[in-house]
Amino acid sequence: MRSKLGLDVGLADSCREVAAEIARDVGQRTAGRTTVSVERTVARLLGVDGVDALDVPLPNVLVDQIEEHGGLARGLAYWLGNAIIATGAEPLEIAKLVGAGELDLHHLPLAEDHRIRQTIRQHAAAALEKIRGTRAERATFRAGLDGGTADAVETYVLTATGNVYEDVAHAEAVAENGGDIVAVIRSTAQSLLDYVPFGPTTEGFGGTFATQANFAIMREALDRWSRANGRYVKLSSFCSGLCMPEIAAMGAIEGLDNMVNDALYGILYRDINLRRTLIDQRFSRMINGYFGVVINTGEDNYLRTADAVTAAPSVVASQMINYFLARDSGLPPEQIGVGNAFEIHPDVTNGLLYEWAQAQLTRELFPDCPVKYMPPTVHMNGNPFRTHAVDSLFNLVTVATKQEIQTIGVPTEGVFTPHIHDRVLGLENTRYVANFARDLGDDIEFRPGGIIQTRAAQVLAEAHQMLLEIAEIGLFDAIGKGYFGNVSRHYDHGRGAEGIVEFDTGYYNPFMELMGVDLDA
Amino acid sequence: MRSKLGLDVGLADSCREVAAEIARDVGQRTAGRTTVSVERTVARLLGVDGVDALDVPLPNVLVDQIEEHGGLARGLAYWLGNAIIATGAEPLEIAKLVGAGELDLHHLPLAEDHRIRQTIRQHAAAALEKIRGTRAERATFRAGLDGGTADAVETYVLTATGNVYEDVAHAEAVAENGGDIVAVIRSTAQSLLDYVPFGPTTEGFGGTFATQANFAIMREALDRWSRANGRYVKLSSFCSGLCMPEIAAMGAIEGLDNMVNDALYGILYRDINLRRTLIDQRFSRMINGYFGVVINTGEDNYLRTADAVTAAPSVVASQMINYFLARDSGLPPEQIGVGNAFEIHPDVTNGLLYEWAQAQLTRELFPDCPVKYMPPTVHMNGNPFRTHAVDSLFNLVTVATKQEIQTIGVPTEGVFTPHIHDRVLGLENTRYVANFARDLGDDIEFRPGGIIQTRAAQVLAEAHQMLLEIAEIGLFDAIGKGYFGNVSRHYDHGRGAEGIVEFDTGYYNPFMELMGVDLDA
Amino acid sequence: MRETADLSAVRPYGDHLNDGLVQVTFTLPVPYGLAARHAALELARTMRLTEPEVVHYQRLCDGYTYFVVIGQCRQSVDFATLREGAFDIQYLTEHEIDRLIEEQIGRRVVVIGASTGTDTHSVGIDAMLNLKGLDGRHGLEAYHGFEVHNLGSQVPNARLVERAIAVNADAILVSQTVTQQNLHLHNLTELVEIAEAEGIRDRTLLICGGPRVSHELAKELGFDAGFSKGTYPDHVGTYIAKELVARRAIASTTATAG
Amino acid sequence: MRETADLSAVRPYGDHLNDGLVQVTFTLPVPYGLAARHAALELARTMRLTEPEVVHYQRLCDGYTYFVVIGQCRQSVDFATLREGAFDIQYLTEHEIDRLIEEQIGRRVVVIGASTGTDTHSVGIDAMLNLKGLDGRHGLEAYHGFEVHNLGSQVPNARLVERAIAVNADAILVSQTVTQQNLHLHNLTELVEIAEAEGIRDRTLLICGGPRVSHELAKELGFDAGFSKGTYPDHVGTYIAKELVARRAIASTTATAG
Ligand code: B12
Ligand code: B12
Ligand SMILES: Cc1ncc(COP(=O)(O)O)c(C=O)c1O
Ligand SMILES: Cc1ncc(COP(=O)(O)O)c(C=O)c1O
Repeated sequence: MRSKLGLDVGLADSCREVAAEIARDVGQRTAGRTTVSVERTVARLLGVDGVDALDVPLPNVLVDQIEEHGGLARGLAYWLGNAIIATGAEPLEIAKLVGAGELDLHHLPLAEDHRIRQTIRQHAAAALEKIRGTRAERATFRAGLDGGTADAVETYVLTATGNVYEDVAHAEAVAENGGDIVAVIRSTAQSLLDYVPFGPTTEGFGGTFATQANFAIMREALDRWSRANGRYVKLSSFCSGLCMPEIAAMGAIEGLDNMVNDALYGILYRDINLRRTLIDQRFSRMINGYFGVVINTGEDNYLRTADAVTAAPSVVASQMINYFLARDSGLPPEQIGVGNAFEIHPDVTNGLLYEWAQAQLTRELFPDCPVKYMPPTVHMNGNPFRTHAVDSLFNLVTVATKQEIQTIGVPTEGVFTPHIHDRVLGLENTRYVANFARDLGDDIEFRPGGIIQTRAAQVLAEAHQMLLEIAEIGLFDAIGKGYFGNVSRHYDHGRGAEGIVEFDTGYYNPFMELMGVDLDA
Repeated sequence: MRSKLGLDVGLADSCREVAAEIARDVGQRTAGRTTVSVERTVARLLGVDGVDALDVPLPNVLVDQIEEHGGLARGLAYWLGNAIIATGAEPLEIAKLVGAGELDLHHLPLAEDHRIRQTIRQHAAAALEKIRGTRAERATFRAGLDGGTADAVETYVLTATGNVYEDVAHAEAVAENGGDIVAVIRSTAQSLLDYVPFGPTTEGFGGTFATQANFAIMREALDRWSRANGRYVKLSSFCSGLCMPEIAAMGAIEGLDNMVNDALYGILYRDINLRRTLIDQRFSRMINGYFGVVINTGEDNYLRTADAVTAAPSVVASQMINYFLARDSGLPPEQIGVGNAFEIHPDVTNGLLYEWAQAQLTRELFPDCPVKYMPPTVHMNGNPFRTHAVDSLFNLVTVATKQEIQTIGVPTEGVFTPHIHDRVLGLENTRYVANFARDLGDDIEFRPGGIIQTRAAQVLAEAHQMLLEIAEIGLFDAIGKGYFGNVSRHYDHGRGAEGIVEFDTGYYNPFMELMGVDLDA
Repeated sequence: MRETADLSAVRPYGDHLNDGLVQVTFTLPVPYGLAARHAALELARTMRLTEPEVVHYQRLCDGYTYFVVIGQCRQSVDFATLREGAFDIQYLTEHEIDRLIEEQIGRRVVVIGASTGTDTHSVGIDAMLNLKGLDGRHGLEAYHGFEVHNLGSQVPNARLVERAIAVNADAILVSQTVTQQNLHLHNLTELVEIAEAEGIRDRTLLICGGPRVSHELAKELGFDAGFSKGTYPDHVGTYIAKELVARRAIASTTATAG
Repeated sequence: MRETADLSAVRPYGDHLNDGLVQVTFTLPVPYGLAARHAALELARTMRLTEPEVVHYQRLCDGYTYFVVIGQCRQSVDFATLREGAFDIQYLTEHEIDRLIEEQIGRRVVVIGASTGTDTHSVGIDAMLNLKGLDGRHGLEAYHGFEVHNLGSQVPNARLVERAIAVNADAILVSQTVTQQNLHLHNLTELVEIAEAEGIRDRTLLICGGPRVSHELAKELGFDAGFSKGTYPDHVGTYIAKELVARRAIASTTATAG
């Protein structure tokens, strides 16, 4: 693909090199550590689910017991492997016994290390095989349906009623009106919970709790619709917060297609400890990568707390870093939906040209990625008509720059979590513009040295500079200095730091091995 | 200006030549005729205004009396000139006497022809001088105010409450929200009245009667606003229907800046006799031209009764003809706002590219004209959000192709004559897009041989072909064959034919002479 | 499990069953400011909105302020009962209509139509009557079963009735688009009066249509039926055919009885 | 001549004085069709709309239909009286506020702020408190008259009150953005309760803000004032300064009297 922006290819390559280096450095600095959430994820992948009598999720029950005895440094797999040998029971049974207070993993005779590893490795392999089997069935199901036009943008629509059953109603309206991906937004504060709630839920704020049951309910509803209407509708959710890798596992199990999964969001916007998140994101991404789930990063957020015109280079820098962190976790480019947003203040003269430049820049820098484009939000006010007009131009840039995934804008963005018809009005706007302007991108060229080309070049140059600086000081310090979204977070601060555990020499996680990514490399 | 469309210059020139020929032919076929309305206009320009005891406007009273005696073939000027000589009274006094039944113009002694001509010519010259004086004062007033950015589009906003005082409230909201031109839409059916109602009016349907008093009320309100806010706001109305030239005179007297004034609209859409309209339009345009009023033609209408994709060439053909008819009436290009509209069905794939091509084509074919762009209307339904989205793209094409005058779209287009806030919402959309995409047009180029360029070339070629056919059969027959808007009208049919009068050798119209256009050329 | 709506007490739905959420927009002729905001909330309360909230308001010009209000409508509507009584008609295809006419009426049905008064909007009536029809669905002119006279637009009511008598029309179709200041009401009422005065009301179907003409309104004004946006020629074609057949049935029963 | 609005009986304005025109949009959980249209009209009537008209309706999905209705609201509001009683405050500039504090209070006013509970929206409170402020208007941090403590977002109410006591705050400023399911109501009410329990309610101004927080709501929940969209730092700055000055005046009168 020829660059429409006339980009400096060398500079872009240099950005990539520097970003890869930054990501490697993060890998090194987080290596040799696990977290309570990573370990709970191992339990979940091994089939542990459910809650104890006090409603504590069984993965937490297990990890808590192991931690109590200071055993987490070996990894939950070690203890569970040993327990399997000792009891002959399956992981879920073992977890139930622990939950019922009938079993203490540390009071069991310890088998030999290699036997433990072998046992748990077999269980893990079988578990992965099973999930892969279900996903393969899904792939067949999907292949039998209309997957939409290959080159058209996939519309991504949120539902966020707080009640999973109401979300289903919204999702049906979305599907019926051409939505391609339904994303169940999570209740506020769930990111701060160090466990995943259990069962179907009907009371959330600004979103619906991400539980395995809710995933299943929504998946089933969408599949029902897809079957009846012959078009496959994808499901997405948020894979972030203190339970990031667990949610990845739940998503894989329940057949989610996409996940919002950002390396830095929780740090910056939820004040989660930075090392905790960076360790968690890695395992979560391994899982997403392994099961073919497309992830979407959250650079859009920076433009909500920093000015979109001046913060543009930080978006590119972050996309690069997010990209290489994902690559390092084994995600192929086709599964890395780097984020991107249309957030310039509507009163900026030629703002559209800057947006166009930025969107095209993202598209050209990540040619193999399903880039995800986010709608205007922060400057949207209570006037639904103003928002709708801005959304129209957002839709135009989307189609003209060939974004692959597009979260649609809704007229009431500035007011409340959208009502059912707001989603439909948003989809109609999107569909109208996507079709009415279908080949515009191919039909026009940017004037060499014009505003658009100049802006793109400048953003790239500044992003490059920024990456160099970050490489110099390391990502941790860069976050401390407020490079992203004007938010500054420090090494030891933030929630969840207490959940980080250093490996001891006997640490073992069969999934990392089986999923083929060596984290200690 | 380099053609962004890569137009075939020779073909464009050939279109112009053929259209000029068509216009000349119309001139010849309508020459040697006047109409009751043209003659009433002469009276109005000479200062005759007011109504008789039965509310009949005095210009009608005069013309009716002259006609009754079969004297109209000489022109009202002749009889009035004679009456001035005979009575020593001014035209208005004479009209009042006639209205009161106290004077019969035919019972007066006849002065010599040359004396009559000389007398009435003097009166006419003085009348023109006076109107020009007032207009010069207006020009000074306007020069002292902010006239807007020279290269920005002028937004043109309708008011149509039916009540002139309510129109004033709407006009203030329009002015306050950046509107540049306020157009008082006329009550339905006024075009069919063979007289102009008198005085301020408060009951109209879908518009407010165009009366001289209403013009004055609105002019005064806008001037008041302009003075208080330092920005000049223009006034426009409809100069069409059976009283087309009279309204031109009223507009000139009351300081209107623009007039919708189309050569064919009344024929096609009001079933007014075609010769009647073509004679009337000529005098009306002479007046508009002479007093510096910008006219706007109505090709947008064709796209409401014919399909906008296929009827596109007819728009170009008509623009050319309208342009040369206007030139033949003495209008300079800077006062000819050829019309143009964004009416392709929103579901047409790549419709935006066709719209863009067409708008750019109009812009390039009429480089010196203040081209006027009309919003989507016919496919707008009751969903105000859908309309608003379509209006956004309309606004985009407007700024990208540098239209000079833009009638704004309003979200409730498909429902009712817009409420006061609908106009404001429409203006906000326009302002947002105009600023956010300000230099887009200059920053992009069309791909050579792409969809846009190909479409423009094709429309031009078909328009050329159409013009050749029209030149062959003449405009009258072309109208009969439904070339424009799929509407067919015939030579002798339609309203107002009875108001056409052939000159006798003594016919005299001092204004034609004084305004410097020789209609019998 | 998902709660299902109680159709006998239906309320607006925003994102939860029975949340009653509605959005109301309007302008008040009052100057922009906090007091204006209060006035808007007061007004919303007179509209029986609970917890109204002004989510946006803006000055339009001196003395006029625009509001976007959301609030909860706690009242409900009995949809279950409404549904029972609703005017609904099973539409036939062009072919079925033609066959119905051929079999049950045995001659072509004569319809005459126009956009009346000063209304020059002809696209709607043309869509119903002219060959071309609408969105690829033929107008009645294309049907075997109809003889169509389309007088076009700006047709005085008196002239329409006069022509209807002349062609012995079974149905008169009128279109009205300009509704500002209720112009259409005067015009439509006049047509009914003239039809009555001329003595053809009983033997002619009077049908009106237009973007803001509803069936209820049509009935209220003395028409037999009204058609609004979204009408296709086969809709009105079905109505005419079925209604004429039904009337014949009644007439023949009455004739036999009498 | 132009009729002027009777401010003691104000009605919505579409394009004529007192035409009462309003637009109402909502979804009903009923299947799309003519019966749904009827239900929408019925509902509009329960909202006291005269001559309601469905100008648009569309199917959203099985069992849900969206409506755009226009109608006339014949009720009126007494704006003249409302205007008299309206809460309105004359805003001072940064400089004026600083001077007022210096002259009348004689020390820096201590304010502490946060976005509380699980709310992570910090842009609003930052705009009020941080140096940078909003649209080029400084936040209170930039004022000479204020000592500012901004705790950021996701701050538990208990922690906010604890810190307020520690710094001896004159005013507590809380921001709330997520309002779905009335989350903010619980959270704001809790703050008042804690402040009361800790015995600081009387000597501390409690101020809340957020896009959907109105002054009325704030009062209702037990706050001293509430600020919504369109608030600038000088607005809340003015309020704090004036209110503290007023309270001192009362206190000193009481003291003298007592
Ligand atoms: C095209 C158009 C014109 C054209 C008309 C050309 C023509 N020969 O028809 C022109 C440019 C001439 C025109 C002029 C005016 N127009 Co006009 N026009 C429109 C426009 C853009 C589209 C109407 C249309 O063709 N719709 C498509 C057809 C297919 O839809 P329809 O008419 O609703 O018909 C459907 C149904 O209603 C039904 N139906 C209709 N009639 C009938 C009859 C029967 C028997 C049946 C069974 C069914 C039926 O079936 C049809 C198919 O589904 C609308 C805006 C809009 N988007 O609606 C404004 C609009 C109708 N016009 C309007 C106005 C005010 C005018 C003017 C009066 C303005 C002025 N003062 O100059 C003038 C004068 C016209 C007049 N006196 O009648 C207003 C009306 C406001 C109101 N409710 O009162 C509108 C809504 C624009 C606006 N928002 O202000 N207009
Ligand atoms: C930026 C943003 C975010 C950022 C916040 C970053 C940050 N550090 O602040 C991020 C991306 C993290 C975010 C996340 C979420 N958000 Co958010 N977000 C927004 C957005 C786009 C803009 C808000 C904003 O900054 N406005 C600009 C500021 C200046 O305006 P303001 O806050 O209203 O403040 C002004 C006044 O209200 C007042 N004011 C405010 N506070 C105070 C305090 C005092 C004392 C005073 C005097 C005045 C005052 O003065 C300010 C200046 O005038 C809005 C949409 C929108 N356009 O409003 C959604 C929005 C607020 N978010 C929403 C939601 C639901 C969420 C999530 C819960 C979604 C989810 N489930 O994941 C999450 C979680 C956040 C949480 N639990 O709090 C909803 C809230 C719906 C509702 N009413 O309940 C909105 C409306 C979007 C939507 N339509 O759904 N969001
Ligand atoms: C990247 C990313 N992750 C997660 C979330 C979800 O927020 P929460 O922290 O409430 O789960 C968001 C919301 O904006 C996001 O952008
Ligand atoms: C060119 C032109 N003239 C006049 C009019 C006004 O219509 P009427 O015939 O009702 O005056 C229109 C309305 O669309 C128009 O486009």
